[in-house]
Amino acid sequence: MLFTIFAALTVAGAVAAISLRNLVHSVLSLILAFAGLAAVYLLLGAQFIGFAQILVYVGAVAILIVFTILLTRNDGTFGHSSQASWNLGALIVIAVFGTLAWAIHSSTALHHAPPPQPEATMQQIGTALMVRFALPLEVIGLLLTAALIGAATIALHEKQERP
Amino acid sequence: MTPLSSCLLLSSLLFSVGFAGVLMRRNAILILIGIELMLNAANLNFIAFWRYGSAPEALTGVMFVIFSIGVAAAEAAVGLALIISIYRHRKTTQIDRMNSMRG
Amino acid sequence: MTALSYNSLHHSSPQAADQIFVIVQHWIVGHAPVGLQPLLAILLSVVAIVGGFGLLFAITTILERKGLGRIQNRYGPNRVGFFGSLQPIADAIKSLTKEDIVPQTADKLVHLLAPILLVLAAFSVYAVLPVGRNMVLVNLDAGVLFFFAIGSVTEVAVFMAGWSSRNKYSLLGAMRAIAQMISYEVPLILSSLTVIMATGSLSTVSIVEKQAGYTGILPHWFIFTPWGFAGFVLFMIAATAESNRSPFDLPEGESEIIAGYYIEYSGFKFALFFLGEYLGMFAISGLAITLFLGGWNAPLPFLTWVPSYLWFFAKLLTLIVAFIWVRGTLPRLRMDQLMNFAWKFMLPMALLNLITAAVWHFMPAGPVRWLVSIVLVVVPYTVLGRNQMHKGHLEKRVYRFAE
Amino acid sequence: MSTSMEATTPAAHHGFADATMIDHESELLQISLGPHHPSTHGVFRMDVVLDGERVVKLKPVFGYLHRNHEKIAESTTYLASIPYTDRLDYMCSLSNNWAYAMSVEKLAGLQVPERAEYIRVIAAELTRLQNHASTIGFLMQEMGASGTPLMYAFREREKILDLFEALTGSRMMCNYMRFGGCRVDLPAGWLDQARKTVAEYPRFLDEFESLLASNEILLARTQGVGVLPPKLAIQGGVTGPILRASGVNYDIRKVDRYGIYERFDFKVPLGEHGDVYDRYMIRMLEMRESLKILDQALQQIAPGPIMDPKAKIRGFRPKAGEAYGRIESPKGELGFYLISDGTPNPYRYRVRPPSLINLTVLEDMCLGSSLADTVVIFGTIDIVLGEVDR
Amino acid sequence: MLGEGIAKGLIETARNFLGSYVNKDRLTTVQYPEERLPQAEATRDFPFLVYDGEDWQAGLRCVGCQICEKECPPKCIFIEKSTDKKPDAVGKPQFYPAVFNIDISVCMSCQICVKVCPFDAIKMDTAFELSTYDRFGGLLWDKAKLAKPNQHYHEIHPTEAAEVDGRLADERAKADAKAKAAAEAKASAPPPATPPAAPPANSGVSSTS
Repeated sequence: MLFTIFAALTVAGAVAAISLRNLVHSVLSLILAFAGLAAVYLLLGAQFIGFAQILVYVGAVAILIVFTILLTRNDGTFGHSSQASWNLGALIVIAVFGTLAWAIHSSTALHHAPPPQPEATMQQIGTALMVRFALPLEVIGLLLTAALIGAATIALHEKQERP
Repeated sequence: MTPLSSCLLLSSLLFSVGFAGVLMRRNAILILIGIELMLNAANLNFIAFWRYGSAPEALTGVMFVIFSIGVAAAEAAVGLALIISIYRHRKTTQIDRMNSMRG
Repeated sequence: MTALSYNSLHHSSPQAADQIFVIVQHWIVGHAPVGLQPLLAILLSVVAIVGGFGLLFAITTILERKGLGRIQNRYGPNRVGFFGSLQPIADAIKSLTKEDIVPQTADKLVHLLAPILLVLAAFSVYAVLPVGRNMVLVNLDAGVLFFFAIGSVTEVAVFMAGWSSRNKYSLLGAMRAIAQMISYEVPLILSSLTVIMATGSLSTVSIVEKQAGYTGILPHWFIFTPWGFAGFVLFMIAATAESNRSPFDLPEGESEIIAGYYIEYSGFKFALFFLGEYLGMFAISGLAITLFLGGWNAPLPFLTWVPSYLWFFAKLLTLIVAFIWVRGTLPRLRMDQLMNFAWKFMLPMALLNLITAAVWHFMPAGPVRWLVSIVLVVVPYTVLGRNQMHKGHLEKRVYRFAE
Repeated sequence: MSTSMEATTPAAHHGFADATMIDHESELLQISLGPHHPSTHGVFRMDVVLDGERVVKLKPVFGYLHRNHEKIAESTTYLASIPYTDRLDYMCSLSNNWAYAMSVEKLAGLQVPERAEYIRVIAAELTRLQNHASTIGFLMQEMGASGTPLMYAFREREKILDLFEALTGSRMMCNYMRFGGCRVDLPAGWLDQARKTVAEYPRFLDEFESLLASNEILLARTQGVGVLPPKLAIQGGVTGPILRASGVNYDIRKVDRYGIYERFDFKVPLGEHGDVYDRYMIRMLEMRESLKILDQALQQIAPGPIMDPKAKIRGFRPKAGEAYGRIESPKGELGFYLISDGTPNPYRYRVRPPSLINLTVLEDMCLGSSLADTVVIFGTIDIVLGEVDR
Repeated sequence: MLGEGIAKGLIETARNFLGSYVNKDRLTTVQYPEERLPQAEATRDFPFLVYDGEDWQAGLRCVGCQICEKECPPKCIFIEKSTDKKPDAVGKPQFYPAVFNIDISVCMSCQICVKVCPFDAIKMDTAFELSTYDRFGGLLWDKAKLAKPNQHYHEIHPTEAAEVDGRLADERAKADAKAKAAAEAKASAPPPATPPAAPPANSGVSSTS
């Protein structure tokens, strides 16, 4: 029952995020979608992922998008693309969703009873990260620093060039 | 309608909504929002299969989501920086006008 | 999320006074129908938290105004009630009766949602704070992470407030607030990381339990270790910035941009913003107490008979007094200095603090360990401090006199 | 910076509606600081054009407090203008009186007796103390120290204002100097009270010193901010503590040696960098010098007449001619230029307002600094709108 | 060392905080309506008309010479002279002001009217809580509202009042003596025969009045 509420919330947020005219409103509904998703994760028992989702997406990525919106003055001619491509896009999306739904419905792997709630304590995640996933941890650290410096230089570089 | 299939249904719905966003909107920022939604849909799949899948104590699903969140955040940051720098030159965020390769 | 687990309460605990609230709650819950019992337990705890910290908010407003007054050689409010004690009630009534003006061009829905989201986030952070022994709403395994996750939601609320009131100053204030919060969240999390490394767990209750016990008269609090003290100082500086208090109260720099992001709010919504800010301050000092000052543990061995929650609130009050004291003394930092300080002083110090904590953890106990850690803390402090000060060659100047 | 937005009058930009009002052609944000703004020392407006946080253009707009003082003075007698001079720089009315009285004495050739000269020096130096104290208090307020330094400064200022009330009858609107001396002699016990206040004052300066002078945040906020090069200061006609903070040695008490200032030995502090911190410290050091003058004056004062016998209260007609009397008021060189045509009313009555002239260099100091700095730099110029607008 | 100056500043405010409970100098504010700061003796607020004796109509010192009206910088005094005369304190018949209005809202309490008044008729009061609801009628004070007894003058400015009374007493004494001498001269002119007896009685009379 709780799951359906959060699922509905998430989908509503997502649909609103891509359909609202005002950019800032769409970002706020995107935040709603992320929060709904975090709640679903908590329901599924992955506490760490739920909180990480809020911390990363709601706390940082959404604010980044908002800053970008405010920095780039949209000059008013935004909105839906021409009517034709709108229908075409809708058609493709429905096709994609149809195939996925059919695949889920007919696959046989899902029919056995749900196993008991698995344990994902911080202790286990910590050790798993340090032991089995040590290499990916180092790589992700490297990647994040590279992305950070890259993003900063791209945005900052432009600043100095102004007269 | 087992819980696993409902999760998968939700994530596929999210994925298609994100995909629709990418296809139908002309504003670069909204395309990024669409991509974020698609990434989140994928994360939801991982957690669903970790929860209802065969060997949950291996924590592979959870680990994968952690790294995917990290990558997604990095990608969002770089994407937004690109949008800002393009806006500085073209004074627009409409992707249709970003077709010329000149500097 | 099971609420207060009943089986954890063993009636054999000597201090009945210490567990008074827990016993009362069980007695009430006992009367409810079985089906509703978990819900009622949670409800009782929530009411207790909202009531308790709401009262603390009232006490702090009067404490702040009288304290600032006394620092400035004047009385502070003493007209309403005995020595001004009923002043918070008068403020509450005033804010309720004041007309709630919403600017015509404002974005009505977002304008309304912002203060509600802010207060919601501020209150929900208290779920993980262990106010006393067995008195935490929910003992989350990843408690500290929960705290920082919900804490970052306030940035969204601040943006919504700043943007929706469609006012030049509020937008400027919101931008400043968000930039400040983000850049001080990093040292905040890093300085709390040292404690998490030392205790090996993210759950606030186990962090406090690790700080129980005394050697001689010195309690095992983390503040009494070199890395703990440095972590505490960094944490408090970042906490002041996170809750927009005194030297970092740039977003509502009255003398520059009038009142920052809540300039277009009046009446009860304005009061909500203040409630949100003060609750943020209590929450972050609560976390500082949990991480560094030994939560509900008594400072001296022979004082353990005092109920645990009294210790928590006593430490909270001392931290609040410290906030007020700092507010009464220091001028405000400028925006770029604030950023500069965060990224060039706080971040390196926090990272180095991680190393000192690691060294402390692996070296055998003894004076050598103390010496090495102290050196590891003091040397970077002086080096970074001198670089911070002498970059703009800031020092007291000597003046010549013409005849 | 060649912005496409020409410097039309702010009113032309009146039609802003959208909150994120960034000019469409460029990234500039136009804000008007004042006249209804908490830190503009009275009704004063600054039209600031911001590029992000940096100030690109700043236009001071004043005149809100213009009371036509100089034209009114032409239609009233010399004596009737004295109470109006209190309202010029309402923070230091005794210095204004002295400047006006001195120029009229030059016009009419009156000779001020010894005791009156001592009383004038004591009054002027006490005015300088309380003016500098409140200026620094307001400056700290603008930097965000929520009222504490201001309250300490006002606690000391109150003691001096009580001295003024006992001597002249009113705290701020003293109306005490007359042509050829002072209106009333020192009441009994006033000198000991003055000596006690002057003896206690250094404790306040030391307290201020330890509270703020080495405070890292203050150093960071003030050093190197709003630098006024000496050459620009001289060209701009700037006078007073601001000029001396830029290193130019020009103090009218030493240059003109008016009154009996040459009897007291005191020094003139000079700054090197000419930034906000120098202006703050110069005022602190000037207060210590004033204390030295006060100590010597309070010892040397001797009983005697306080009014030149030749001076007449009514029917005062100075002979035709012109005179320019100037003194070192706490803000700078305050001068009165009078042209008399033999009638009881002055033919032309002109005030040289140090605040207005110091204001002309505001934009040069603020260019390139942030909004927060603009407010602080404006605070160090220490202007009083009564004197700017007259 | 970073933070050293800030620590000194914090100690300073702590000293003020604790000091405010200990010594008076650290807590200078006064609870206004209940406690009031003592006013200096020379304080001046708004002028009032002095009258001697009980009946303010007769005892009013002002003779309506309108010097203060001319000298007042903001021109806030308005006087209409009376047509008939009444004997003043010295006995000489003088005019008196039929109408004497001062517009308190215009007056800036500069005390020039007190300085130029040859008859010490107008002095400065020390009352400052004069707020009224009506800006025009309430603040335009007529003769009745302005007149206050000499005792009141002694209460608010004791030394100044004593000195003024002393001067007035001498004037009155001189005037009496002169009047006596004039009366004496007039009396002795027609009957030249009785010159010697007059002078001694003369001096006795003047000292008693």
